[in-house]
Amino acid sequence: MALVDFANPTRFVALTARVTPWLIALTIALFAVGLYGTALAPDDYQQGATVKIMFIHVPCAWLSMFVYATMAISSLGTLVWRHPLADVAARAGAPLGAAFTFVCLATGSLWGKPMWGTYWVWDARLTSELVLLIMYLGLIALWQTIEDPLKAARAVAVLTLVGVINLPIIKFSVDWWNTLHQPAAVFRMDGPTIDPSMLWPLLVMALAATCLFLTLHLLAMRNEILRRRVRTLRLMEAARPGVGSERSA
Amino acid sequence: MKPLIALFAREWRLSIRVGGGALMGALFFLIVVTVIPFGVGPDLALLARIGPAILWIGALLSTLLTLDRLFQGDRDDGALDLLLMGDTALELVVFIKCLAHWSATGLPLVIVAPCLALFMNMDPQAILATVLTLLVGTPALTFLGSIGAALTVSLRRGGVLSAILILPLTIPVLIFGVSAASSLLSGPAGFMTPFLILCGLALFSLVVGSVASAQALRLAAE
Amino acid sequence: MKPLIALFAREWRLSIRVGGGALMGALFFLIVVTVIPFGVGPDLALLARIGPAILWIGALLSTLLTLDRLFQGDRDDGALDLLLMGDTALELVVFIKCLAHWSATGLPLVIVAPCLALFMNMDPQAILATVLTLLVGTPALTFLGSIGAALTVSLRRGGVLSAILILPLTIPVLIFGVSAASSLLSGPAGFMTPFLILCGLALFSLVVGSVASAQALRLAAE
Amino acid sequence: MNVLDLGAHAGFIIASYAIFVLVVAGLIAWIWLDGIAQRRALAALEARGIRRRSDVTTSEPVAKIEPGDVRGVR
Amino acid sequence: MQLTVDYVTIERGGRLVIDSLSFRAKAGVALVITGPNGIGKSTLLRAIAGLVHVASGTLRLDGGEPERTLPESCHYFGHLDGLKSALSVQENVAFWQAFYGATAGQASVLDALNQVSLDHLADLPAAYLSAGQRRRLSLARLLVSHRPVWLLDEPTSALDAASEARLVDLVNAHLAQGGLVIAATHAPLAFHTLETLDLSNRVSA
Amino acid sequence: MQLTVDYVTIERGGRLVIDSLSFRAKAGVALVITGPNGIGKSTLLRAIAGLVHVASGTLRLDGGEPERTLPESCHYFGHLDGLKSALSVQENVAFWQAFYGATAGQASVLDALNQVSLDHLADLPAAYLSAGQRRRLSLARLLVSHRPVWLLDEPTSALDAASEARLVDLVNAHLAQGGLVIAATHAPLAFHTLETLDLSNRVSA
Ligand code: HEM
Ligand SMILES: Nc1ncnc2c1ncn2[C@@H]1O[C@H](COP(=O)(O)OP(=O)(O)OP(=O)(O)O)[C@@H](O)[C@H]1O
Ligand SMILES: Nc1ncnc2c1ncn2[C@@H]1O[C@H](COP(=O)(O)OP(=O)(O)OP(=O)(O)O)[C@@H](O)[C@H]1O
Ligand SMILES: [Mg+2]
Ligand SMILES: [Mg+2]
Repeated sequence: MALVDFANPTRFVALTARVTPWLIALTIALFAVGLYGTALAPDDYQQGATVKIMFIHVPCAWLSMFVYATMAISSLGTLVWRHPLADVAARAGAPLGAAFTFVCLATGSLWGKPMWGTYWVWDARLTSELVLLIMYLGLIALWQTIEDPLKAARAVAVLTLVGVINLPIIKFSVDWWNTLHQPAAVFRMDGPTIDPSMLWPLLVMALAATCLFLTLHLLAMRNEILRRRVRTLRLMEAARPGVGSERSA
Repeated sequence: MKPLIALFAREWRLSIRVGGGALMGALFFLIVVTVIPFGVGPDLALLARIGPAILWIGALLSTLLTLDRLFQGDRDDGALDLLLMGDTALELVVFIKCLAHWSATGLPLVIVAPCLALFMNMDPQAILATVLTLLVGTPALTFLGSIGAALTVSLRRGGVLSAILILPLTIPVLIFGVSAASSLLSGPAGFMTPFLILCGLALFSLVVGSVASAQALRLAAE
Repeated sequence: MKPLIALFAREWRLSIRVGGGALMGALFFLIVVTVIPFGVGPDLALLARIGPAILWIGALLSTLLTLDRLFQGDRDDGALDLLLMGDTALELVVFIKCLAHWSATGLPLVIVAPCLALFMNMDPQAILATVLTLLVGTPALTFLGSIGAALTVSLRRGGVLSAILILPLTIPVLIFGVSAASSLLSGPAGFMTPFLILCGLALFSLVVGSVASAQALRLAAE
Repeated sequence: MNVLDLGAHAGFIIASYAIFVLVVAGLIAWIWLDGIAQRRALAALEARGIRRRSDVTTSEPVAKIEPGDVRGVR
Repeated sequence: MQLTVDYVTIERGGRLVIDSLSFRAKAGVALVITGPNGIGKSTLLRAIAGLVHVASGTLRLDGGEPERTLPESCHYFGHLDGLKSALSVQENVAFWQAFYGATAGQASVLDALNQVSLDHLADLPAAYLSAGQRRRLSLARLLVSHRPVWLLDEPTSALDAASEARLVDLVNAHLAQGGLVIAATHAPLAFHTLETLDLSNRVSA
Repeated sequence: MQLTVDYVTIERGGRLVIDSLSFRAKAGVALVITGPNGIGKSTLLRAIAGLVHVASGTLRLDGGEPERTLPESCHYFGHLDGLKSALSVQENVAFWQAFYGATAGQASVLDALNQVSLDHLADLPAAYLSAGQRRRLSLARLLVSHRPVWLLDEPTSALDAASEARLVDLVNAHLAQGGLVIAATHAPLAFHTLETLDLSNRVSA
């Protein structure tokens, strides 16, 4: 199947129908393995059993940024090539990204209470993650206020691209400001500093969450394509010349 | 009654569809409250102390941001002329418009205020006091602000005048609101006096706002 | 050059004659700065400490208040279409409009800031630092804000929405502005680093603001 | 070693996993219901004889009007 | 029913626009006001609708419902449409019907849309309408709620030939029912019965 | 000079408005676009002016200044006037002259106001103008800066008979100088040379 076929919305819908069962199976399998590893993983000598929160918190944190990056790339597709599937991808991604961001914030807060003694501090990483959530919500809001999806897509694309500036701030906030939050332990220049017995379940969980995202994203994109089709048809229906209307006059 | 219900429904629909409605107001409020710790720094005790003031300023700002188009849109598309020609007293029209505006933008704000107060580390009593004062105070802000909106519409160069007239009027509301909200710690007496004054101000502004705005709009029709 | 000068003169004239914008922003600034002390209480040392932050937050919020009409008027009366059809690059048009807007609303704010700083019991050095950072930072706020104004131009009453879209983007400016303004006490080195970053951010937002707003306006013309 | 021994902070850990599960379940439910709603709307429109242009011109001849097709009549 | 305008003087922006004008408009006869741009046609209509202050003189409607003021007896159809882009075509008309009070025997919203040939667009947002369609939608307001006096300011602008004929029919029907119509226009209109008031003969400004 | 429109398709709000339309417009001949309300006249003009996105097809101006794009060669005279109420009549025109670039040999601001008979109101704020006067003020913009293509959307709406004749004269003069004029209108216009494009004959949607 050529890339051109993939880019055609109708073909895309057909493709999702074929791919989703496999993706769902893969997601479930990965989660099974990951959760098994999570259960086996030893307690941290400092953090005790609460380290198990990490296996949810960190994949969601990564995904919150990954989804935004995906949306930013789709936005380029919208603005530069005016490709309809790019709009759809960006729009379907926003609620998912917001959900992962929310889980990251919530689990982080829950982890913070036993570790730092408070649910919330106004620290650079925490706040920039909150700002990311706000940006997701703002994008969703903008999408809902502009009635015409094509116009909305382009407006949102501009904003998404401008907002990319927040990603490096989140990523490097721990290095730029001294904060309570953990510095990077997995993705660093000199290799991971995390114990292998915790690393592999973490990576599997991250992969599982990514697969989950891909599955949901494909399905949400399909819904969005159908929604647009419904809208177009409704407009066509509305514009059909009625008896004695201007067109027949 | 029917014209008023229809008007309320229309205003409500418009502010939901165009303004984004409740979600927007709340989100905006959230952002304002998020911005403050960035500036002031992450000192939780300090945040708790200035919490009520910040919530009130957020409420004032979001009222001002949404309010100036209260009558502007109707004037620009000619609907104001048609509203003036209805059988319904203009004062009532203004009242309903303000009410719809408040319930679409002010009320959600009052509802989310407690969550934001938690972010600011305020204690339960202070939260209750702040929400109470906001509930009474935001309608006052809306009705007073409507005078400015009406004046802006009527005097083509009136922006300046309306700002000068309106912002000072809102200052008493803001001051009594903030002092009631933040004085609960010093006992119920410290709360009741400013709170009662705030209630008085709110009632006063319901009446004055409707009447003055209607009068200003009549001049605007020229 | 001539089209740009003419545009600047027009914008300037309009904001003086119709405006209200300028004064509204300055008045709001005043209110924010006077209300916070009510919330904080009369602790002068504390006021001096959070003074720069309050001035910055006031500047940010009052920029938001005036910005949403930046392109709205031109769209409503069709002038935006005609501006789009000019030989002048739209990015330049946006740049000039923002510049005129800033000099009519942002600059007055910077000018009154020292007086307000005196109210807050800030010492001369801190005042100087705050005014400097505001001078550099308020244009950045205006240009970033113009993106929100441009994105919401096709929706009447974009007020709150555009604020929601813009505030997250302005947070870095706010952070470095405040940290530069309030870190002078710890020596000139503590000032220069964030100040230089602030200057960088300001330059960056001049470019990004003009380009992104122009892009958004092109889309809105449909 | 008991894998389910979560120590003193079990509540926080369980709450974290519960939030994750709830949010994901919410997403799945939303996508599922949304898909059903869209397909139903599409089916209703097609039942009323509204089709996309491309469908009309490419996938079926224009002349073929099925019984009950009310295209062009209001 | 008769509208009596006696020695009406109107100033706008400090300039005298209409100087002591008197005329009568009778039910069943359309009064067409003509004259060059800026002579004061719109000003006069807005004054009758109560939207412009009259410096001196009187405006009186005899034979209407006694408890209603003159502006409350008028439909004003001016340059601006009073439409909300965010509301659907139907919602726009329905609001004005409810606000002005639905009168028994008047057209329902869908009827009215049908009469201005917009029924097939009823659920579309008003933002999607073309210039002429907006104008017609605004016209539908006059049909859903009865008011005896119709004030039409350049009613045919932006209308195509078919819509213009439809408008003339509607006005004729209103006149036949004993309504009163005052129209300012530059184009000749084919009303059944009409009188013309040429402002340029009176005012020199 | 010739404007070539080839297989242009335009969608608005998700609906197909213009479907693969082709035509040519030649210098010296006014092209008059007609058709019922909502057929797509304004949309077509806005597309030529670069204000509406064209889904497919090409728009090309041959024989114009090569370094200028098509929108930069057009004057658009649409439903909206682009006037600022707070500026005076003269300031309004002077701004557009400066912004579009004053061309040698074009009318000065006062000349242009004279040509649209507004010179006596030059210092009044634009807010004080009547509907037709606003329209004429907007027209003055076309006179102070030269652009070869004029796109006129219902140019005569709100104009009185004398102003309409003036407008026709101005258009004829522009055509005589080798300009290109495309006008959408419902009223017959007395241009010297004209071709008609009736959109209702083409589009079935
Ligand atoms: C609401 C509070 C919190 C938020 C918003 C938050 C946010 C984030 C984000 C955005 C990341 C990804 C950063 C990256 O990829 O570089 C992350 C990673 C991480 N977080 Fe949190 N976090 C919070 C609380 C906590 C707490 C309380 C802990 C533990 C004491 C923690 C431990 C970690 C660890 C270990 C990582 C992985 C670092 C890496 O390998 O890159 N977080 N968090
Ligand atoms: N809002 C206003 N403020 C001040 N003066 C105005 C205003 N509107 C119109 N005028 C002035 O009043 C006079 C009459 O205007 P009016 O709009 O009634 O003219 P008209 O006969 O309707 O013209 P047209 O045919 O152009 O619509 C004009 O000379 C105009 O300058
Ligand atoms: N902003 C818009 N968004 C979506 N659809 C629009 C928009 N403007 C117009 N349309 C649709 O495009 C079609 C063509 O509109 P257009 O304004 O070009 O018509 P027109 O021929 O100029 O009509 P008129 O004679 O009434 O001016 C109409 O059916 C209308 O519903
Ligand atoms: Mg008039
Ligand atoms: Mg048109």
